[in-house]
Parts: sequence; C-alpha cells; structure tokens
Amino acid sequence: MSKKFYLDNAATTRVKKEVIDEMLKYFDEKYGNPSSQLYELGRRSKEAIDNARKIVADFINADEKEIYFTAGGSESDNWALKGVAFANFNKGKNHIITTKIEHHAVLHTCEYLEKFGVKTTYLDVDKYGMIDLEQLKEAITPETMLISIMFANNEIGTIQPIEQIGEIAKEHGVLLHVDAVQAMGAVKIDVKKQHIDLLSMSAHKLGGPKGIGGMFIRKGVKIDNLIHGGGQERGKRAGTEGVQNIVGFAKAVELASKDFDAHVKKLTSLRNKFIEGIKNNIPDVILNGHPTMRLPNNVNFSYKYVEGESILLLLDMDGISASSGSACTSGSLDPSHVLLATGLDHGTAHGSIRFTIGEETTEEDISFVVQTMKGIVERLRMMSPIKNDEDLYKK
Amino acid sequence: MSKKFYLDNAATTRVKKEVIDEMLKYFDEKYGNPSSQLYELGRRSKEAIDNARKIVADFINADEKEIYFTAGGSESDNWALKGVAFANFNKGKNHIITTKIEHHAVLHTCEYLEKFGVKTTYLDVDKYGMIDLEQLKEAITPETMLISIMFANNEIGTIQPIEQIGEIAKEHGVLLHVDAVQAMGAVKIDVKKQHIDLLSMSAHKLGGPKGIGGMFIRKGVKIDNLIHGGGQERGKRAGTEGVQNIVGFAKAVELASKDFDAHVKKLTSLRNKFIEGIKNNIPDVILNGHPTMRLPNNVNFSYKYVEGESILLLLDMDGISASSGSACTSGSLDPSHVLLATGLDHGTAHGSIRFTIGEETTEEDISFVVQTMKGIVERLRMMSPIKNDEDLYKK
Amino acid sequence: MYTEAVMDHFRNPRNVGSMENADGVGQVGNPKCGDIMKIYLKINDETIEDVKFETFGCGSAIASSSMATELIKGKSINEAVELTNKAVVEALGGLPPVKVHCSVLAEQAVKSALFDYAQKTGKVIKGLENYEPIDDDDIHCH
Amino acid sequence: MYTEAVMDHFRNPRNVGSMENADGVGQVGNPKCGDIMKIYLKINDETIEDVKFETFGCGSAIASSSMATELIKGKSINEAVELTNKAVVEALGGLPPVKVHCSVLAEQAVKSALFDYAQKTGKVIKGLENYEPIDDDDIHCH
Ligand SMILES: Cc1ncc(COP(=O)(O)O)c(C=O)c1O
Ligand SMILES: Cc1ncc(COP(=O)(O)O)c(C=O)c1O
Repeated sequence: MSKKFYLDNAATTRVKKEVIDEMLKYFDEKYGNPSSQLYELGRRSKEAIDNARKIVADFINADEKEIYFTAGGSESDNWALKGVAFANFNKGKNHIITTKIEHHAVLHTCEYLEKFGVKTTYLDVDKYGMIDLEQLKEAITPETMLISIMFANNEIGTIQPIEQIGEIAKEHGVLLHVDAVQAMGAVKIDVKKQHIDLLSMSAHKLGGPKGIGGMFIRKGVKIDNLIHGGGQERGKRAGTEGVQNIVGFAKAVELASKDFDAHVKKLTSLRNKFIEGIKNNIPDVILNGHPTMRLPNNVNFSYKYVEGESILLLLDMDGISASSGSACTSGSLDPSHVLLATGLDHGTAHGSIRFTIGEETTEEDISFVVQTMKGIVERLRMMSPIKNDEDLYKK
Repeated sequence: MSKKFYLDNAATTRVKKEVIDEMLKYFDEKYGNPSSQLYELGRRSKEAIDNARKIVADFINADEKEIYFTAGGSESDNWALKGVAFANFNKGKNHIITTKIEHHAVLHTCEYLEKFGVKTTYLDVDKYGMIDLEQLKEAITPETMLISIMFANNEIGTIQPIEQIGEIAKEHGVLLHVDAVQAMGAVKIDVKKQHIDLLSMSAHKLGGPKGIGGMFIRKGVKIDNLIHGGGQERGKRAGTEGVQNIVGFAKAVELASKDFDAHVKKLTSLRNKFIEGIKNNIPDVILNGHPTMRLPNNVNFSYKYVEGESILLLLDMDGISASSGSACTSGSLDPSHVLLATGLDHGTAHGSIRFTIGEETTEEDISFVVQTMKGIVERLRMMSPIKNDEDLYKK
Repeated sequence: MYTEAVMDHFRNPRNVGSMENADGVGQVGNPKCGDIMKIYLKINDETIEDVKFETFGCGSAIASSSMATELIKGKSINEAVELTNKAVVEALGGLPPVKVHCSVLAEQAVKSALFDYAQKTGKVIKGLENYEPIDDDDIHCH
Repeated sequence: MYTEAVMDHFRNPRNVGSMENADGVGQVGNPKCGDIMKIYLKINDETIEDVKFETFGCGSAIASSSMATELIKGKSINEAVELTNKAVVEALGGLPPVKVHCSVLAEQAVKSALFDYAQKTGKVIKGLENYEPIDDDDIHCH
C-alpha cells in the first residue's frame, strides 16, 4: 500500500498508542462496574474514573467535582442547551444567544428548543469568522439565560475571544457555554480565567477514543439532566460509565498537556508553510478563517471555479484524506453554513477544502499535498465551464 | 492472588476476548470518521457500522434501518420515553404506563416528564414480580401514548409476558417500549412477534464494552431526537459514532446468537443448582423473583435477620463479587424499590443478595459460594440482635 | 459510495473540453447549487458527430456528463433527445439517492444543447416543441 | 470506600455478643432503616466493667458499634455518657458521608443503655437528665 496522508484531524484522530494501552486494562481485567463499591473490581473501576476526572479537571483549571463524562461533544452540547433551557422552563427566562457558525449540535438543538418556547439570537461573524462583541452585548436581554459560543470553529479554525466574551457574560449575569471540542489540546482553556460556566469536550479530536466526551459545569449552575436514571456522575448523568473510554479520554488529555506548547508551535509552523504553499502555487484561492487567530492545525481554502467533492475524490486517489466543510456535512449537498456566514457566495463555498494536520504530518507531506492540489485544481478547472468570476455570477 | 468469583454479571460483564480483538482494529488502523464517505478510511468505518447494525437487527428480527446506536441502556430508555413524550407534546396525549419495578432510567425519566405535563401510571407486581395484564388493560386511556415495560428485571430476574403485553398494546393502538437490557442474550427477542415498537439494549451486559447500546425504533414511530446535531444514525442520533464500541457490541451479539440455546440451558441448570444449594443449606431465606419465569443467571435471596452490605463485604474478602439490589443502588441506603414492590418488608429487603452467574461460572464455584454464604450468614446472625420475625417487627 | 462505472467516468471523463463553432451549446445548473454542465454539439446530417462537455460539480456530476456524452455520440438528434436521466443512472450502474439530480442535469444539458441547435437552425425537434430553458432564479437546489 | 480501621473492626468486631443480667441494655435503630444496635453494660462502682453489642446493619454499623464499645469499656459512666459520634468517626479514621449516621446510632445506643441503667438504679447521670428514648415511628431513615 502506498503512503497515506491523513489530513482530516478535525473530523477525528487516530487513537494514540499510549491511549490504547491504557484502555486495554479495562476490558477483561478491570472490568467491574464502578457503581459496585463493595467489591474490589468495582472499586478499581471507580478509582480509574476518579483519576480520569482529575486529569481532565486540571487541564481546564476546573475542580474535579465540576467534570461530568458524556458520550461525546454532541451530547455535551445538547445537555448544556437543553439542560439550562429546561431548568428555566416556566421561569421567565427563555432566550439563548449563539452564533451563526456553531456546530450543528448547538444549532439544531436551538431550533428544537423553539418548540418549548425558547428564542434564539444568532450572532453574525465577519469575513474571518469573528463575532462582534458589541453585537453580543446588545443582544443580551433580561430574558437571556445562556450564551453559547464555540471556542474554535471546526471548519475554518477561527478562535473567538472567549475571555472577553466571558467577561461580558459575567457582567450581565448570563451563563456562558463554550463548545471547546476543537479547541481542546490546541488552545489554552482556563474556565476560571475565561469565566466559562459550561464547557463541551470530546476525546476523539485529540487522540482519544470515539464516543466519549465531557462537560464542565461550574458549581452552582442550575441544569436539568439530559439522561436520567442511576446515580452515576453524582446523579447528573445516568448510565454505566464507559470506563475504558473515560480512561482513554484522560490519557489523551494527559498526553496533550505534556508537550502542549511545543506541539502547538510545531503545528503552527507547519500550518503556515501549508498556507503559504497553497497561496504561492495555486491562483484564485481564498483563505477561509482568520489569518492568525486560528487553530494551529487548520488550513481551509476556497478554490474558485471548482467543486469540493471532486477535489476530495481525486485527493483520495492519492491517499490524501481531507474534508469539504465539516465531516458531518460532507456528502450533504448544501454548502457549509459556516462559510456562508463569513460572506462567501454559494459557488465559491462549494469549492472549499479543509486540511487539518496532525502530529504525524511532516513538511514533506505538505509539499506533496500542495503539489497534488495544484495538479487537481488545474485539471478540474480545465474541465470547468466557469473560468472567471464573471462566469460565476452571470446566470 | 487467590481465585476470584465474579457473580455480578447483571451489573456488567467481562469483555470477551473475541470482542476485544474485533474492537482493536478500530483504534489506530481503521480510525476514520464514518461521516467522511469521500475517502477510504471513512468508508471502512461506515462499513463496520453498517455491518454491526445488520447483526443487531437480525438478533431481534428487526430491519437494519430500525436500529440506532446509543451510549447505552440508560440513553435508550431516556430517548424512548422523552422522545415519544415530546413528539406528542401539545397533541393531547400525555399518559405513560409503566411498572413499579422498572430500572431507574425509566422511573426517573417518568418523574422528570411530569414537569412537562406527562402523567404516569405505575403498574403493581405480584410477589414474584409479575405484572397483571388486566390491570394493564384497565390503565389504558385515550390519552395513553406509551407503555414501557421491561422484558426482564435486573434485580430479581422476573421475565414479563412481553408477547401478550405487545398484543394488548397493539389492540389499543398504544406504542410499546421494552427495556431489554437484561434480556438480551438470555431470552429470545422478536420485535415482530412480540409487537414491540421500541427496544432498549446495552452491550456491557452480554460481554460487550461499556458505554454503548442500541435502540430499535419500529419504522413509522414518531419520536423526537434526544441528541440533536450532525446527521449520524440517519439524522436521529447525533454525535460521531463510537465505531470501536459499536463493532464490539455487534461482536458480543454475534457470539450470543451463536450458541444461544446451549448457553441458556447451561446457565439455567447452574442457576437451579445454586438456588437449591442456598435453600438447602441456609434456613430462613426467601427466593426473590419468579421461580421459573426468571433470567437463567439470576439467584436472588433475602437472608432474614442480617443486612446485605455486611454480606457483600464478607463475600469480597473471599473474592466473591455480588450485589445487593441493582448495581446502581448498592452503596445507597434505601432498600430496592423492586423488592419493596414485590411486597417484602424493609427489614427483609435490606438482607437481599443477588448473584448473577456468567459463562465462566462452574459447579464448583457454586458449591464454594453456597458454603461461604452459609458461614457468613451464620456469623452475621450471631451478631444480630434480631433472631426471629418477632424481633423484626416489634418496635 | 460510488459504483465502479461512476469512478471510472469521473477519473477518465470522456469528451471533456469545449468546442469552437459548435452547432448547439447548452448550459444548465447554477453555481449556487454546486453544479453547472455545459454541452457542445457538432451536428451533421441530423447526427451528433461530436460532443464535448465542461462541468463544474461533484464526482457524479462529472461522471453523469461524461456518460451522457457517450450515450448520445454518433446518435441521431431524435435519439439524443430521448436520453433520460434514468438511462444515465443505469449506464453508471446507479447513483446514490442524493446524487440522482446530477443525472437529471445531464439530461437537461443535452436537451438544452439540442434546443439551441433547433433555435439556430430553425428546425423542430420532436419532443422539444414546448421546451423552455429553465430560469435559474426558479431553481431550488436539488 | 472504608478505612483500614473500619474494615478491621468490621472483620474482627470487639465485644460481640449478648449479656445475661446486664445492668443496662439499650437498643436503637429500626429494621426499616437497615440498622439496629443493641448494647449491654455491666457496671460496677460507676465503671463500665464490661460491654457487649449486637448489631444488624452494614459494615460501618458493625464497625461503629465495635469501636463505641471499645471506647467506653473501663470508663466511668460519666465519661461514657460523653461519647460522641464524632469521637467514633475519628477513632475509625473517618466514615463515608452517607454512613455517618451509623456513628450517631452507636452514640445513641450507648446513651440508651446508660439511661436504662439510670432508670433501673434510680441514679441520675449528668447529661441524661432530659434523655428521651427515640420513638421508632418518628425515625426517618438517615
Ligand atoms: C434493566 C436495565 N435497564 C437499563 C440499564 C441501564 O443500562 P446502561 O448501564 O447501559 O446505561 C440497566 C443496567 O444498568 C438495566 O439493568
Ligand atoms: C465544534 C464541534 N462541536 C461538537 C462536535 C461534536 O462532537 P462529537 O462528534 O464528539 O459528538 C464536533 C465534532 O464533530 C465539533 O467539531
């Protein structure tokens, strides 16, 4: 098999060797139910979870008692929004503020909550994907119960000024939920300093297993359960804990915290080379997202006059994995809501490709991919009836 | 280390070797996001899920398109109840019928739904834990939207006449949800024959990993999402799929289906020996649950004049794992709601121990455990100020 | 996701390119929806002597265009006008449900080019008597 | 879950058993709540010469009873009446929060036995002047 270039690390990541090794202890060895405290096997599982909780808490400067494990980022987002909304059900607070570029786990939950009387304001973003803090302030009303803004965007990588947002939320006495699924391991998260009340996390974006995530809930925040039942997670999230997954999540977090700065620096430098490479080799491209306030692994361009899926299929033939828009929407037909929110027209948005590099990506990989992209884009442009912007906009 | 006797298989099971082997392929080899259909790695993950879905569907005689993966039995129970209730929100249907012996994932969800205007009828059970079909019929009103009854009880093992219940539900045009978490692999499930509309499943009760489960939703059943977001699970359950866990779940189901009859026969015979052993060696015990309509692995007795936790601690000293009540409530102080529903007084309920045997349990294990129990109960009764029923009931 | 035939026509599309002095040219689709197809016809003696296409779109759009050109090449205009999207899908061994619209677009591109030929030459092509070019503004993507 | 000391007193409880002709007997708790403690005292010259207990209950109930008997054995009744549940918890190196009530029960069992002694002998024990045996019907478990 020829070399593979996995450049879709924002969709999911390879599980790290150390993570697998740690998890393996919890399948047929320490397989007890953590709720069974009255025998050895159960206690071992409980200890593992307690230890994992501590690791995750430390990573975001929270208290262990403020960390809850969930089945992933989507569950955490749903829990944050529905949990807060239903806790305010019939209490006069019914307004949520979010942005136009959130993940669907937030956006579709907001839509759903409308049927329970919740009203949502969707903040605009500028062409770099940045929200406007003034617009945020103006959107807050006495009915506002929650602000939900993602730390970093999964498609274009733009990082929001969370600390300033946190200050605004605090000033106005409104809860702040932050979707940090993409930010984990790439941006310093400090729930105290950044005044975050709820934070969504997911393991599979940073070398952990799929189907496990976490939520930080600041002590004292009123929130309904999303999943009722047994007393797990101090009564806040029922269901026998996926011990092996929790342990794997924590191990991935531990690894991420170990060489955080060096890792971010290395990725940033590779990313910048990648961006320069595309810009210098392929004409008529547009960098999506913020030039500097962006995730260290995100390279998202629109390639004018061609369509994204064709690019992906040709990349796949060379063993290169990338994505057009977010993983959830590739295969769907509408252009990404995120790109449209930044002001791209539909035609250009359709020709956008996201590369997200990972630990294993090398400079040589990047050179190869840039050259491959150059060939692919030239080839598709030759085939395209659109040769310039006039073609694009004329009927 | 001396020999261990794991007899709490209703709490959770050791993950089977074959299951682990299957799962291991999906950590650092086939780690693609199943939503990424435009490259090889993503397609491999999607195929794995499709294949798993087929295995689970076949096992319960459903169509693949009727199977949805969740994070476990609790999520499935929550989804069934909240999903159906919220789909009927403001539609005039607001009544759920369930039983007094359901798992907390059902009971606490029903309690929660009260705040949205849902009314619940909790059916009684007889001293064996059986519901009364006449009471069920009488409980149905024009407002009834859902009947939720567990296939087999996790504490006392009693198996309900689901097919007859299904016929009643069908006759009255009411949806039937069945919590089959404990029944999977122990009782033949046939959603068509048994007229089941929704069915909750969990992998970790039959040799699969923790934190993964499934839900059968009959085609055409109107149900709201519990977790909104990306388009996974045909738009019904968002979140990047825990591919490795799904694959493990399916492998466990496949193994269970392979030698289903022989397995059930073997366990039943061991269980009967266990029950006889306790009855013949220890005076003043009461078998909880139905004598014959019970799970093939369940041995639940009340030992008069002694308390359960003390027994568990002493069992643990001999390497024996068991449970008092359900795993979720051991460590909690109230006696099991299930035992109370069967008419046991609190004092007697406090002295109840559940052993649930597994594939690895042998006749010798059972003899050893019976003798150990005899010694423990004698010892604790010597210490107890209660020596007879009079002591128990006098103030 | 795609059949062998789709991938083959996507990887090695037949009849790609533009054509000078084409006898009929048709363009359908819209960048908003993510696919535009342009078909060029060289017609001689009521027969399609040559055909070229240019497509902006996904893999199945390119494959559908390629297959459509193959299906009409060398055919009479009366045969060509009867090309259906179904025939394109079948020849491709199937398309994913969300991609069937690409085959519809290919059928329309062919019709549009034939209509252009009819307009230019004043001929009436059976089946295109009531043909009306689709107005982009009316298009709802897929 | 439990400290070493709790497990030690649970595994090897001190002073288990009943006593004939006890000078004071106290029983507290209730099977409904899952724990009952009974304490027997042999008192000579205002000193607790011997003490026995019987307990129906969880590990910490047994350990608390055992520890309580150890703490009052050989003490004067005035010292014994001052035994607090806190002292029992401390001597056990701590109890899980949900189990602290067991130590409360142990304190009450000792007081109840001393009260019985006071009643039988007509003596007044400082600290038990206003003692009222708890009515089971009023008990809310923990
Ligand atoms: C009958 C029953 N329903 C639901 C559950 C919950 O399943 P899970 O632990 O997978 O959430 C359990 C197990 O704890 C159970 O025994
Ligand atoms: C920003 C963001 N939020 C939420 C999610 C959902 O996380 P998960 O796939 O773990 O449910 C994702 C990833 O898909 C994401 O990128």
